[in-house]
Amino acid sequence: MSDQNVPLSRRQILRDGLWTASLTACGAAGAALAALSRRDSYVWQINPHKCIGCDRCATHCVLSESAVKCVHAYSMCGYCDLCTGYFDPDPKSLDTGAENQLCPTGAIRRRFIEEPYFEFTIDEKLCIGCAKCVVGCSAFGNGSLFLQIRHDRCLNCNECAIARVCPSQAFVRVPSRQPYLMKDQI
Amino acid sequence: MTDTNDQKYLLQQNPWYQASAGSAIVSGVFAGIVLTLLLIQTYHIRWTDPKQTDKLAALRKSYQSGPADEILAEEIRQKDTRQRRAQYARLQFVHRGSVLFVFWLAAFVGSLTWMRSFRQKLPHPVRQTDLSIRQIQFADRSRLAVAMALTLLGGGGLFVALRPGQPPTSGAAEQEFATGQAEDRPVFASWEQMKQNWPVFRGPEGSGVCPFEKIPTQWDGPSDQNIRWKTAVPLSGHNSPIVWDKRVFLTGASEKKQQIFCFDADNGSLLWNGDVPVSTDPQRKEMSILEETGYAASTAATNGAYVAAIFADGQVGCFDLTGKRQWVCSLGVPASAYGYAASLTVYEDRLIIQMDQDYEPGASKLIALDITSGKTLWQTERPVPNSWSSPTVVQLNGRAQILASGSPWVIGYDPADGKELWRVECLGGDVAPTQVVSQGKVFAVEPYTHLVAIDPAAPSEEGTPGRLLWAAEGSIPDISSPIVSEQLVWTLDTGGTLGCYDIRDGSKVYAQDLDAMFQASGSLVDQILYLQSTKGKMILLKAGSVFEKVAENELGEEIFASAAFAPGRIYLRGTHHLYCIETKL
Amino acid sequence: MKDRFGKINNGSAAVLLAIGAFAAGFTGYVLLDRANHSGKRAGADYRYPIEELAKIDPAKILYRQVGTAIETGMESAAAIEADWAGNFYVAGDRAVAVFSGDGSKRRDIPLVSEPTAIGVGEDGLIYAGLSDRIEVYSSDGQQVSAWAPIHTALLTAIAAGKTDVFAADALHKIVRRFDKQGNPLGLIGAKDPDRNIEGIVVPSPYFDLLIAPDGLLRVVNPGRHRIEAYTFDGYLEWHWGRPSVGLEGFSGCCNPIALAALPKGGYVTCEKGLVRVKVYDEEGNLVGVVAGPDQLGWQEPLRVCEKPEDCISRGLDAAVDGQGRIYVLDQSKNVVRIFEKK
Amino acid sequence: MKKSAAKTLIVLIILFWTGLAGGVRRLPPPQFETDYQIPTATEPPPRMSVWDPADVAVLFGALLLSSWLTLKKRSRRWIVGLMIFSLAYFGFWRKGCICPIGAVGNVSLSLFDPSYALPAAATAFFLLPLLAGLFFGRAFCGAVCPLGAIQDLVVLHPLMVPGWMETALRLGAWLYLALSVLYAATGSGLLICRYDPFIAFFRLSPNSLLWLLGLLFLAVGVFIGRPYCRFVCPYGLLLRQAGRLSRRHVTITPDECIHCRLCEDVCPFGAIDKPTAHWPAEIFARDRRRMIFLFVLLPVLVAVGGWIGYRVHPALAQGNPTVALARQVQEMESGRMTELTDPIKAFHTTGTSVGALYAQRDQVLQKFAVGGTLVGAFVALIAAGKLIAVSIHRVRTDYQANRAGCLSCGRCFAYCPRQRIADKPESAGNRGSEKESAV
Repeated sequence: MSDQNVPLSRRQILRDGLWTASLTACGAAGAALAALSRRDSYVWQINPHKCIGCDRCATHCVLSESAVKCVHAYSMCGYCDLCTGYFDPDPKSLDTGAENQLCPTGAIRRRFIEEPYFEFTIDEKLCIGCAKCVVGCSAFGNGSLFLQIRHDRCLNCNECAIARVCPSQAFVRVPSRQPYLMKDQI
Repeated sequence: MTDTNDQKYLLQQNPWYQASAGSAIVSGVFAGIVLTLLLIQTYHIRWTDPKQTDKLAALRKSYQSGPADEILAEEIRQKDTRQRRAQYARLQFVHRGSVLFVFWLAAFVGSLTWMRSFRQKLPHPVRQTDLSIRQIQFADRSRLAVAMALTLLGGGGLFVALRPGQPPTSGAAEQEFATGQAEDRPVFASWEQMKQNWPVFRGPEGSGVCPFEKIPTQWDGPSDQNIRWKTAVPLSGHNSPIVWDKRVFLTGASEKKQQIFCFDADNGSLLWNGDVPVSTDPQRKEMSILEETGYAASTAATNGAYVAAIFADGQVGCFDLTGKRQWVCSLGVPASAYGYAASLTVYEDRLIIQMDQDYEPGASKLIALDITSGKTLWQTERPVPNSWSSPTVVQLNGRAQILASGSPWVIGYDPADGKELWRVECLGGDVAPTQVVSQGKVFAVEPYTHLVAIDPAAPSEEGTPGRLLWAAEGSIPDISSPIVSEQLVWTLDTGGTLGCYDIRDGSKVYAQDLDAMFQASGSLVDQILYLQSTKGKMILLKAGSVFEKVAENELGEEIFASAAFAPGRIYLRGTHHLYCIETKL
Repeated sequence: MKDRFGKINNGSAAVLLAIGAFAAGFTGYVLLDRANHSGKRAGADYRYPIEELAKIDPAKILYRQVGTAIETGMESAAAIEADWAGNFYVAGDRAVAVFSGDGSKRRDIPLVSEPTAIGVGEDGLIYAGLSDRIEVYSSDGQQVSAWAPIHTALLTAIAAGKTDVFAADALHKIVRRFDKQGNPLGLIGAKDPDRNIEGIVVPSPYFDLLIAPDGLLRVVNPGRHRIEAYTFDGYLEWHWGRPSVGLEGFSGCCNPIALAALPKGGYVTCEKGLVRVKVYDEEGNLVGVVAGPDQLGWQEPLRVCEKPEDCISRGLDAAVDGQGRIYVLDQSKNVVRIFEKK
Repeated sequence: MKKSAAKTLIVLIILFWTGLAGGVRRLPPPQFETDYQIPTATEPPPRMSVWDPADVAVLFGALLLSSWLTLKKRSRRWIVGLMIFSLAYFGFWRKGCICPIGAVGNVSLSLFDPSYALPAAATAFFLLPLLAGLFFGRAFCGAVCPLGAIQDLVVLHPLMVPGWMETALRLGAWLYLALSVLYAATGSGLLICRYDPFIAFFRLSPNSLLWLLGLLFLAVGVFIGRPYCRFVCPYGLLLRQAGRLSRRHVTITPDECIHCRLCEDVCPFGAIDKPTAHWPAEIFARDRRRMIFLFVLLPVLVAVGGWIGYRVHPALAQGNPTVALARQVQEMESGRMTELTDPIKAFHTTGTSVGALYAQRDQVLQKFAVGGTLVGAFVALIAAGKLIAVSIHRVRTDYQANRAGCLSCGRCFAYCPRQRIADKPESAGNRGSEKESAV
């Protein structure tokens, strides 16, 4: 028995040493990481000034229905009768007929306010984030329509599947205190 | 062994086992059905829906392009609604279906687990034959397996690393590879062969000294005297011709096109022209290109097997001598105040590019590309701002060196790896003239300020290699490069003042106003200076310590390029034509 | 019953098989994922056909650019005007820069604040609009007068006639009429059902006007996509123009943004968004195109910008000289392009 | 009324002036005659970060509970219960995010990218299971990890994977770990999260291709216990090392091993070590020589690995968005690619020069050159370590759980007769209860 005890205890000492070292390493790593850490968590968001309005937000989200949707900065809107974000490029008439609408899912609502102004709102349930209206509005109008990640849907994946394919690398992490980058506020 | 059938019988009698088996079957079937439906829906969402919307889009397009067709509009509305409903229903199904699937799958797994609990067998240890053999076997197999896995990983890595079309390692990188076999052609000519040609800007060592005989001293462009041929150059450029054997090369570019031209040296016919694609970088449109510089200011270079050209947007193209494009690479649009102008040079199989530009520190580089493939062989950072002088490959102190000037240094580099051999601080401002070499000394010019002589072999006062010998002032050029003989150095400024200095101490020998404007660098041929004015007049002077005019020859066209020489011939590029001058018998 | 070793051996075959299947599946997955990564797009109906709209039949382009674009040297050029002789005046950066027709700058007239509009009278006087007021300079750069500021206005265009000066106020969507001394004479274009005036709609700060050779005002009504003709007293005579992304109409939400009159009759219009400069005759029929997106260096509608203000798309302004040469100011690139009939 | 109109006007003027000052050419919104109020867009908030500490607390509690269950309570049933809870909470409720496995990426990223702010929750999730591992073995893998739990519950017909095969296959996991760190450190993406096989399950998003990957893992997992944990999981490798050193560890028997061999084959993960035989002396001598040879060979292997890693780095770097973009731009420049892709279009609108992009690319490539070399050398080092390890012969007298490989699932407890006695000595012969506790 005593023969075996010697190597065993040597191994035990080695193990104890390694264990203490590992624990110390964990502690040190904890301290170092704590210094790097922020209490605040971060969430994904689209910087609307970097978005080029491709349709990948509609197709690449891990959710069956994208967490990216169109948002309207009303204070930037011209309230145009001929809204290029709402109407087909060359509408036959300025009415709400499906044949004149730009949005393939009919997610934009048009409401008359007073001559000659109309209000355009997004029906988020229908919006799929394809950015067609965003291109229309930005090309001809004030660019008040833009894409944002809606945090009631976003799961805040560690590796955002859309961020990975975004051609202009417009996806950024923002502090969860200010989870939106509204075009009229930045 | 014996109780298997009994066990089976017992199990079949057990109602709980029956129940577990039943629920496993039911949940399994349901899970399968839901999964199938989900897959079908996913297929639809991925494949059918886009096609449907495309159909609708086509319908809309026809509606928009035609007159207001109410029936068509109605059809669009209906299709639109139907499609949206279908899409919504599908999404709903996917949401609910996935929950259902997870539920049924859990139920399936749960009932299988339950079922299994009835069939749990008691462990049945068997006497082991020989433990030690098995353990040794285990160790051996582990060893083998790990070794195999390692080999597999390593082999896979090597396969990825060595496969053709390998992505770039760094620098210029990704090129277009020639389809032809590069192997059976010589990769470069010997130094002796180089010296029998005019392969780079201002000749083999870039000094403008012509070793050939029977160079004409009399000609007249307008009256066609001694003009062997004259050919129009399709695209303009201020770069100089280069000559290899029976071919003359030069380049030209416009805002939309960049080409290298190959002319037959004997009759001037255009043998081929090769395109180097214009950079699609938006910076290209915003490049500040002065008219004096243009899009093709850099002279091409050949090593006897390949010819390469660089343009103002940093696009480099390489061709073999028959005009087959070998590769193209882009170095990015250089940030240069007056436009990129450094000429290329070659050393054996490598193409040397002096990319001095005005980005942040680290943007200026001396780059050597493999002329066969365009791969970066080495690149050395140069801590200099943009310059317009060209690199030259020279034989100094018994070895080949690359020289490059840029404020405030003249630096010698090792062509093998780009390591710095020596540097001397002696320049300033916008350096445009190219350094020249004679008798083991280097002569360089700081525009408008001074002409310097450097002995790269001697140590400086601080002990670093390279010593400044002297600096001479007065009538110092801003564009054209100096000319040096064995005793004298000449400089020629844009305004036409020719300065002549003693090579030993820089003392002024004479200065003379030539009454013409000069931009191109002159040449020294058999004790005669050939100086071409911008108006097209070539002034020939005796290369002695006394000013003595030999001849004046008109070309009849403006000249911004330096002359190239071949035995008995001068190649001169005017603004529109390339001339071959040869004394007619 | 299987023997213990037998079980293990069978197992390892099965395990190998399973691992093989797994490896195959995983590789397949990675390949699918990579293909998917680049390829997965929504259908054509989910994309705005902006590139198709930008195409213009080359046969319709009646003008060609003279030389290269002339750098104004300004950080933000706001407006351009040309005189009969072919000099042109660019307002921007707290100055009015006077150029001769070949593009060389003749002088800079410094201003106290950023100009938003410019007008040049037939008498050679330069009217610089500084958001809410007008300053008048002689052609050699001396200040002639500075008019009283209007309480809140954004003057985007000035037209100086023989006796009257008109200024377009984009903030109030109205045309202001002054006499030559700067005394206000009245407002034109306000919504007035009695006079059958629907009102001017200016959703973006582009609002232009000019005095036509026939003695009537031509005012751009961008929100309604038309050009309206008013008398100096503010009566709307007629209007022309219709919205369409097609070549003959005015595209987008609010176009045209700028207007200039050709010496031999007809008008030059500028559109933003899908940038187009076109020529119409007196009746409002399309004559041809001066320059389209390709000629004006148009980029994608959405750009990637580090700073939001870089992303703001800016417009064009146009002026015509006595020879009918068209000067187009590109506000985003701060260059002037000169176009001549082919 | 008048006052409010004046107020609106002032607001409008301020809006306008601030707008113009920033160079923004935009008019204020229309002045409505009706009393229309300009709405503002809704901003549904994200999950509040106050819940992050709650997650950490749940993790902490679950780790303690799991440790207690495996070391003291020794009940597979309770462990299964905790597994189901963890699967429900960390998996389906918290959608598998954040998980300690993925936190490896976050931690590496934060170490190399100072601009990336590591959430405190990620730090806690990364460290807590490791700490628990140092004290109590792989308590996290056993009943807390949702990925482990979902796989553990489908182990229905486990086949024995030969130990040598497992040893070799784990080399792939080491490579995966090294690559994940490399990708995270170079800012090229979080590989572990990108290829997390069960994430689509947890998020119930069958549109994703990952759903198929999850199904594949589950299907294989019926026959090969916990394939992800054993052959892929990079975090598991760290926990293995923690388990090796752990203060206390799962034991098969509550007290002493009686060498009944009943537990011998019951571990579906092959983590039960058998007692060793007496090794013949010549084998000892042979393996000692072999070990010395391997130690000599070690630097060579590491150097070769590093060299291969260096050679592979350009291919690896293609996963970086900057490198991929630069490659596209380069193909465009050389005229080989003619169709403008969206990334190239987007790049051109930025106004950045191609040269600047290439400079950026070169920087990334340099990082990859260093990183690739390290990855190659590291994997070679691990492999060499494995080779050396099989040449060392330890002496074991009892059946015991392999400290590194044991996943703390508690299956083996029920097979130990000593456990039966400890549990309910009176019902040892009761068949019904035996069946249940063997689940």
